[in-house]
Amino acid sequence: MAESKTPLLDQLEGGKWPSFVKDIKQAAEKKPMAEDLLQQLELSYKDRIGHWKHGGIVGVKGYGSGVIGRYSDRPDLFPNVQAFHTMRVNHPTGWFYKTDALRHLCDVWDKHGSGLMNMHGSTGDAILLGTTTDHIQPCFDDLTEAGFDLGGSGSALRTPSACVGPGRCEWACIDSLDICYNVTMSFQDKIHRPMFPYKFKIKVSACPNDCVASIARADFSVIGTWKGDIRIDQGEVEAYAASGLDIQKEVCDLCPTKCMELDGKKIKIYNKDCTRCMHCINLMPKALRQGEEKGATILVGGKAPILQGALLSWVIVPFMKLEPPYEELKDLVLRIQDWWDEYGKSRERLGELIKRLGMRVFLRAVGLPAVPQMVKAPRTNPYVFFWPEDIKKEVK
Amino acid sequence: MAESKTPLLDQLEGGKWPSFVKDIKQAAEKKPMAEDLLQQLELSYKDRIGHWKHGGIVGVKGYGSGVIGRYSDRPDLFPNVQAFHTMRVNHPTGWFYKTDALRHLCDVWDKHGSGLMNMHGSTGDAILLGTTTDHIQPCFDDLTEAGFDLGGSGSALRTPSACVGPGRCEWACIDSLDICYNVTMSFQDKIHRPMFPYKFKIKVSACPNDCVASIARADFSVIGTWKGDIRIDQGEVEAYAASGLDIQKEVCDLCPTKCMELDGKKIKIYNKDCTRCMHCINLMPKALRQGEEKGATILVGGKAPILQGALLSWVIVPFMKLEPPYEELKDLVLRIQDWWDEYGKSRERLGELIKRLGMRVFLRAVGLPAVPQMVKAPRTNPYVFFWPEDIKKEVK
Amino acid sequence: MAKTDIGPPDYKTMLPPVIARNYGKWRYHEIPQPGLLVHTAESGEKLYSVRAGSPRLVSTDHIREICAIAEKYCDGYLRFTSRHNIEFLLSDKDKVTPLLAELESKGYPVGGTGHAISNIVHTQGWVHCHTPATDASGPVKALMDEIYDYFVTMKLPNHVRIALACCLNMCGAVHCSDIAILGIHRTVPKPDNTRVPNVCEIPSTVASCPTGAIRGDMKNKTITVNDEKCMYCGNCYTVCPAMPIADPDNDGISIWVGGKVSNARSAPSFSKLAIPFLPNNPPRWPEVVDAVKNIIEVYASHARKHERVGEWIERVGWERFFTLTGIPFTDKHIDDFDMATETFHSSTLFKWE
Amino acid sequence: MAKTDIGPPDYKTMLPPVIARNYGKWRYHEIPQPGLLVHTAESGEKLYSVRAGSPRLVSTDHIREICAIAEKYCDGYLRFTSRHNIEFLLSDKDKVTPLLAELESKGYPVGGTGHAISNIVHTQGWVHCHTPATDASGPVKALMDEIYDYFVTMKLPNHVRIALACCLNMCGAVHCSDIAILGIHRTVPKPDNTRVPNVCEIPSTVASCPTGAIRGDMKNKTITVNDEKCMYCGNCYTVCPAMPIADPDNDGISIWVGGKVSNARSAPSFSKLAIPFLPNNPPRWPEVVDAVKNIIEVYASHARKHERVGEWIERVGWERFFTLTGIPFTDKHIDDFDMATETFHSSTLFKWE
Ligand code: SRM
Ligand code: SRM
Ligand code: SRM
Ligand code: SRM
Ligand code: SF4
Ligand code: SF4
Ligand code: SF4
Ligand code: SF4
Ligand code: SF4
Ligand code: SF4
Ligand code: SF4
Ligand code: SF4
Repeated sequence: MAESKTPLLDQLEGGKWPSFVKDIKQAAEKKPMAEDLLQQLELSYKDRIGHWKHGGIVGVKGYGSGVIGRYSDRPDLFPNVQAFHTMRVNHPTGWFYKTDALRHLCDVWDKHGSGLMNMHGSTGDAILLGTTTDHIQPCFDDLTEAGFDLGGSGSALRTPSACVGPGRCEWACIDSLDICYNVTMSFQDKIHRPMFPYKFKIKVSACPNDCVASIARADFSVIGTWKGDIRIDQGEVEAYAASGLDIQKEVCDLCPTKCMELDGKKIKIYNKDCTRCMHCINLMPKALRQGEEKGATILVGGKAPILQGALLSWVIVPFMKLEPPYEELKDLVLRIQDWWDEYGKSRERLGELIKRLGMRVFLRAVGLPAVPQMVKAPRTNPYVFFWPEDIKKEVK
Repeated sequence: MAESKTPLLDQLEGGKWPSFVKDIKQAAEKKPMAEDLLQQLELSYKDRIGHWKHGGIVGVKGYGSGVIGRYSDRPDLFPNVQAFHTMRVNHPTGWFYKTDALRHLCDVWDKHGSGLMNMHGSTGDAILLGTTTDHIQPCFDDLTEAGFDLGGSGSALRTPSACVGPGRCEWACIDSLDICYNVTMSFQDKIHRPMFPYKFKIKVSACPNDCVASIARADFSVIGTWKGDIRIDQGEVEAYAASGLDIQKEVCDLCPTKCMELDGKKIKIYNKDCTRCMHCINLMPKALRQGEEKGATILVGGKAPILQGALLSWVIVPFMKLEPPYEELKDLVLRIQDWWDEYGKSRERLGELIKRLGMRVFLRAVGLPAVPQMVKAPRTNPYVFFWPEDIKKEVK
Repeated sequence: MAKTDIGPPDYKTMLPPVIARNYGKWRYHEIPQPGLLVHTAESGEKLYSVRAGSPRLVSTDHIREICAIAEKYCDGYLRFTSRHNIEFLLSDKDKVTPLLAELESKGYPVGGTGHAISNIVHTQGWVHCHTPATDASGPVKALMDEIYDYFVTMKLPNHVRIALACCLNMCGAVHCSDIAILGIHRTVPKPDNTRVPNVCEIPSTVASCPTGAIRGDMKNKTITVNDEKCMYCGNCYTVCPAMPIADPDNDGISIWVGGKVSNARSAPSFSKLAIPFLPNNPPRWPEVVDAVKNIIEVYASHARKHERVGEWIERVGWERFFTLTGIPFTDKHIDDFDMATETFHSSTLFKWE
Repeated sequence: MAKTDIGPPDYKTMLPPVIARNYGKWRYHEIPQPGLLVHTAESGEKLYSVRAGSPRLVSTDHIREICAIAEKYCDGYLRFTSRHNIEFLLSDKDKVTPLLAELESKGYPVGGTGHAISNIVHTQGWVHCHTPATDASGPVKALMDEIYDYFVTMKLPNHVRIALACCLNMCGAVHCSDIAILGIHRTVPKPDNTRVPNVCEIPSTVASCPTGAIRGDMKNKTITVNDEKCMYCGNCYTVCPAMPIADPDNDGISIWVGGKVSNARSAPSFSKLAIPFLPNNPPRWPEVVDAVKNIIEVYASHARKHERVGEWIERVGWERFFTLTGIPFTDKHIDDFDMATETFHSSTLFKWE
């Protein structure tokens, strides 16, 4: 029997977790591109180094984004991945699929690409992994024919994403799916035609559990929340206790604000002190329901470390009601992007710009009032700027 | 009756709190200087602005510090405070005085100055408030005659200070008074002759209550602490309970690490988790005593906001035993000052230099090992520097 | 001419009827067994979601197989999760057990729910990116094989979110993970002076450096790097391809712990450095797998119920974390970037170990 | 020729015999009444310390009066505290009551111990400094008159440390006080171009500005200030006298709350901005006095026993602090200096009020 050409990667075929190597090999049976990918990857495993060149710019007509150019640095050895670009396909909101749509996508990709894909990319796109420059446009044509469009890349609005929310989850305070879809459709131009200083990401989670990690990786994070008292079904509280939940220890003691008491078998909540952390509700969904007035907290600035260090998004609107067509929300997005566009340096994310110019300047520019909910605590340094009108006012 | 020349200040003579205006007036009865100070201050109260010029450099022979020059900006109106310099007199450690020494000081000051003083300045000196340029040297001569010396000012070591510690307090883990006095005497030269990039302050508190606020305002903070289990006298615990102390609520519930339990009437402490915050001991000094192995935590970098923002001191040695003659401690001070002297910019405090060059660089330069006690948490940003030898070591 | 700006398919056309009917009207959920979520609507109707693991990097044929399963049991409805698992969406309770059986027979791991380890969010690595310091899919596969049991059970104190990024760009929410695996370079990029003038814009290359290590050399139309100020982030390479940074011997992996995203109990927070460097040892990265397993196991045996990794460490203290895991603390753990001083201990409130 | 470098008198020569005998061997203390500390040594001996308030700015005659009292009751032994109170040190219990009586008759406030307000640490102000934005002794006197009762009793939840500094140099530990009163300028300093060239060193003036608002104008041997970047800290004036910053109409006082120094329970922490500006209104600064009293009273009625001001606020939340005190929250409360982002809320965990 012939010796394997991929002895290192072969070692990743065994084990209980599904193997990407098997998938590459499966694609390689039909596609020379996938075969060369396999071989180049084996070389990387041997050399302990990547074998792709710095990306070049490729794209489809009328768009500036959606395709990531990629070329092998060993086209001599792996001619079929000399060009190996990815197409970022905007997923259906919530990553819901009917299989016919998914099969369509596979067919298009078998026709034009490597037969390999990422379901999904970290931003949320369906990533079609590897095609040649020639195939980009025809592939795009077939994709739109099948009802799909590209997602964002470069200095554009990136594909927005949302948690499953009202699609399945009892805790959805806002219609994360509809908001995300509405925003996506309203801002198509911004997704496809990079016009910003840098990338801009929007993610929508329908409650503070933040299942789409919006606070960590969106420039604009929308997170559902509520006002009003947590609704308690004391009968169900007893049922949870009977089923073995130690309510005192597992629920009350872990309430971060200690605003919850077990009074005999009944739960009492001092709602004024509750910070809506979800913990008690997470543990007892049958017994506890969020307050009735629903809306979202808007936060901005989240991002990964490059350039000035990672940032988590910051509260800029503690509570906004969100009803279709979400004009207040979209209007805020536009005001923010306008300001960022005007003052942001190249490759400066929104959070970095706010950091550089000051929250004070940002709030005034986009027309938001300062409220204590924006800060963990007021400033400690005395380097306070006053507005010119503050000074005049005080002059007697 | 003649109208008062100080109608504004007069309004500060009434009220229950002792009045500085009375003291100025008292001095003014004997001293024209004090009288002019009073009048100039009244003008300030009227104008709502200070009337001193930017200080000039004055001093005594052989010293570069200890005197703060000060001149009136209205010598036309207040000729007796045309020059009004202060002398900073190093206080006896712990601010202990026998009255004869204190009377001596008063006599010297009545002879040479305004007859007004601050007992004490915020750094800890006895501040002799206001004399003329002529009188500085003779005043100094008389001071040393009386057994007193000047304290620090300018880019020098400032007068070190210490909490009352073993002089009175049951919680003293180190001899704060002796350490402070020893350091003061050992570093006389550094106090009187400014040779640093900027000021340098040393303060010694004998336990974590930090009654001399060393962590907030010393470049080099020495704070007493202990190892070993907190010693419990369960009989006294019961006595405190009997006297009305709610031990569960006031002591255990407020223990920051929740490492303390009330077991019936007895206290149990999980000492491994105790962070030696002093709270329980503060509340029950008869019942609880610190562990038996005594020493100090050394912290550096504390300072007020100018230039780069205020800093609290940072742990650099979690535990150091401190026995006379405190060579290990003083040696560390010297190593630190040497490094700061070499790399510090003009007017750059130690904390700011560490901030600029990195704790990593500082620790290596002064020869201290990195330990987890130095940080609240490890770094979150991935901008990690490796030492050249780290890199080489890994190369295979 | 192709249509443009049509946007993604309307998600409403993708929703199973049971969801369409009960949209926004869910009442509660239960997790009767690992990998099975049962959501009950106000109407009383129930939705069964069966969650299966995926390598994320999949072939079209693999997707077709998933489609076939979904057609057989779920009327063709499925979704993917925000962590790249597959969810089969059933309205018919009777089909759950047969589906589980088929998934088992085909080797799909079912789990990732509740107090489990879910799929590892990860990135491209050597498969597609140009800046990786390690591979992505390989270490993930090697690690998941070893911690598989935590995916198919729910026996941890809380869920543990692991993520991997192959370079400091940190694609994915790596920086807020219970355990983050991060590829790092450790070699100062060497500008190729013959190429810089042609392919790089000097001012933007200079601006790209977070620590100001790069200076423009306008005369020679190139740039110079101050070795002492460079922490190998690779950002200059992103902007200027003529500054390669990859190096097999010094590239590798760092491990970060204690981040989280949810607001449950404690605020979202960044992961903190646990292990500054482990070598790239393909194909199975044994050092990395062992290190992560060790952390998980120490967490599993010391944390209290519902405590996330970071919440546990905050309670017991970082001193204790290093003692318990046996990981050495070094000067690299001490921050020295722009807000470093915020992480320094400015109190005497620490533990001896 | 005078002796130099003799250093301060040896403190050991100043210690009362009871202290010398029991030095380092104290066993416990009690506070039987405000202003009276009783320390018991292992030997059983007792030291009585009677604490009296002082204006700090004192005349020599005042000091002589204090000496006379100490001679009468304390064999001539006394000390001052780190907050500038006077402590009469007695070994004879029988002399305590007569001493207290004499102090009362002479108008010395006795107190400042335990859960009280102690002396206000403060600075020079218009009495001696060149950069003050307000007076020091005046506001302190005006305030202490009004909160006197808290000095002579021990009825607060914990001790409250108040400090005042007359400019941003913050002499004293103002920045870590339960309540800090801070003089602030609000006028951009105007460089006097005729004097700058003679009295100022341009590079150090430029370097003195924390926000980089100053540029050197080498041609004219002077400097220029960018109004928009100046936050009136006055540091340039310290370095360059030709840039006066004081201005009666815009100088005033800001109030800061919630700092602490001790490690008791919680870590030492900085005070945070409560009120950005109050006018200078000598001689009794009514706005300042009212604002501080209001904060103390809200604290006194809402905090739990042993909670410091900052610990109370942390528990109830800053939202609640502003609601309860009625102090308006403004954009000035939001930090915009170098580590500002650390203070932003990056979670949804806040209260509605
Ligand atoms: C494909 C994907 C990783 C994946 O395997 O899932 C990806 C891949 C790349 N990312 Fe990313 N990023 C991807 C999601 C992310 C995320 C996660 C997210 O969006 O939720 C982040 C962190 C969040 C954020 O944006 O801050 C992310 C942060 C970055 C950064 C750092 C940006 C920063 O401001 O810190 C860069 C660097 C850059 O833009 O120059 C970057 C750059 C890149 C580039 C374009 C490389 C480069 O230097 O130009 C990578 C192309 C790889 C390739 O050859 O295909 N990628 N990148 C993800 C996009 C797929 C999709 O569309 O669904
Ligand atoms: C007299 C005193 C205030 C008082 O009334 O008690 C004082 C008075 C001055 N201080 Fe101070 N400082 C005094 C203790 C402090 C303290 C408290 C301490 O030492 O514990 C601090 C905060 C701690 C620190 O050092 O960080 C302090 C932080 C400053 C600063 C800011 C330094 C910084 O790095 O942030 C300056 C500005 C400077 O040095 O240029 C300063 C500057 C000054 C100057 C010299 C004014 C100047 O700009 O040159 C003041 C002279 C006033 C005068 O005319 O008499 N003073 N100064 C204190 C010294 C008396 C003594 O020796 O006992
Ligand atoms: C399906 C998914 C949303 C989606 O749109 O795809 C989802 C679904 C649910 N999440 Fe989530 N979460 C999902 C990603 C997340 C994420 C994001 C991530 O991991 O990147 C988070 C934040 C992670 C973090 O904090 O680092 C997240 C934090 C939570 C929490 C908070 C747990 C905590 O104590 O911190 C809950 C509450 C709970 O589990 O009790 C929760 C609860 C839930 C519930 C129970 C909500 C419900 O009633 O339906 C769902 C089933 C949870 C389960 O698997 O046990 N979900 N959940 C995501 C599944 C990812 C996966 O395949 O594993
Ligand atoms: C005399 C003095 C030391 C000195 O060398 O001068 C001193 C003496 C004592 N302090 Fe103090 N502290 C003194 C300034 C301080 C300071 C510094 C400051 O205020 O600038 C602090 C830190 C303040 C802060 O945290 O902001 C300080 C924080 C404490 C604490 C911690 C209280 C807390 O809960 O935070 C205790 C413990 C207690 O009171 O139970 C304490 C306890 C004590 C004890 C009970 C210690 C003892 O057993 O002798 C002393 C009597 C306290 C009292 O007045 O009730 N001492 N104490 C200082 C008196 C100043 C004054 O005149 O009011
Ligand atoms: S974020 Fe909240 S609403 Fe959305 S899926 Fe998660 S738990 Fe449900
Ligand atoms: S939601 Fe969180 S803060 Fe509110 S009561 Fe429940 S556990 Fe407490
Ligand atoms: S710091 Fe500690 S030892 Fe010193 S006086 Fe205060 S309580 Fe006593
Ligand atoms: S010293 Fe502090 S941490 Fe230690 S047991 Fe006492 S209260 Fe708890
Ligand atoms: S983390 Fe870095 S190497 Fe990995 S895909 Fe993202 S940009 Fe590429
Ligand atoms: S790798 Fe990063 S730190 Fe080094 S020169 Fe490039 S941008 Fe600067
Ligand atoms: S705080 Fe400012 S004005 Fe007041 S004494 Fe110190 S330096 Fe002078
Ligand atoms: S007052 Fe302060 S901020 Fe303004 S110019 Fe001077 S140094 Fe700069």
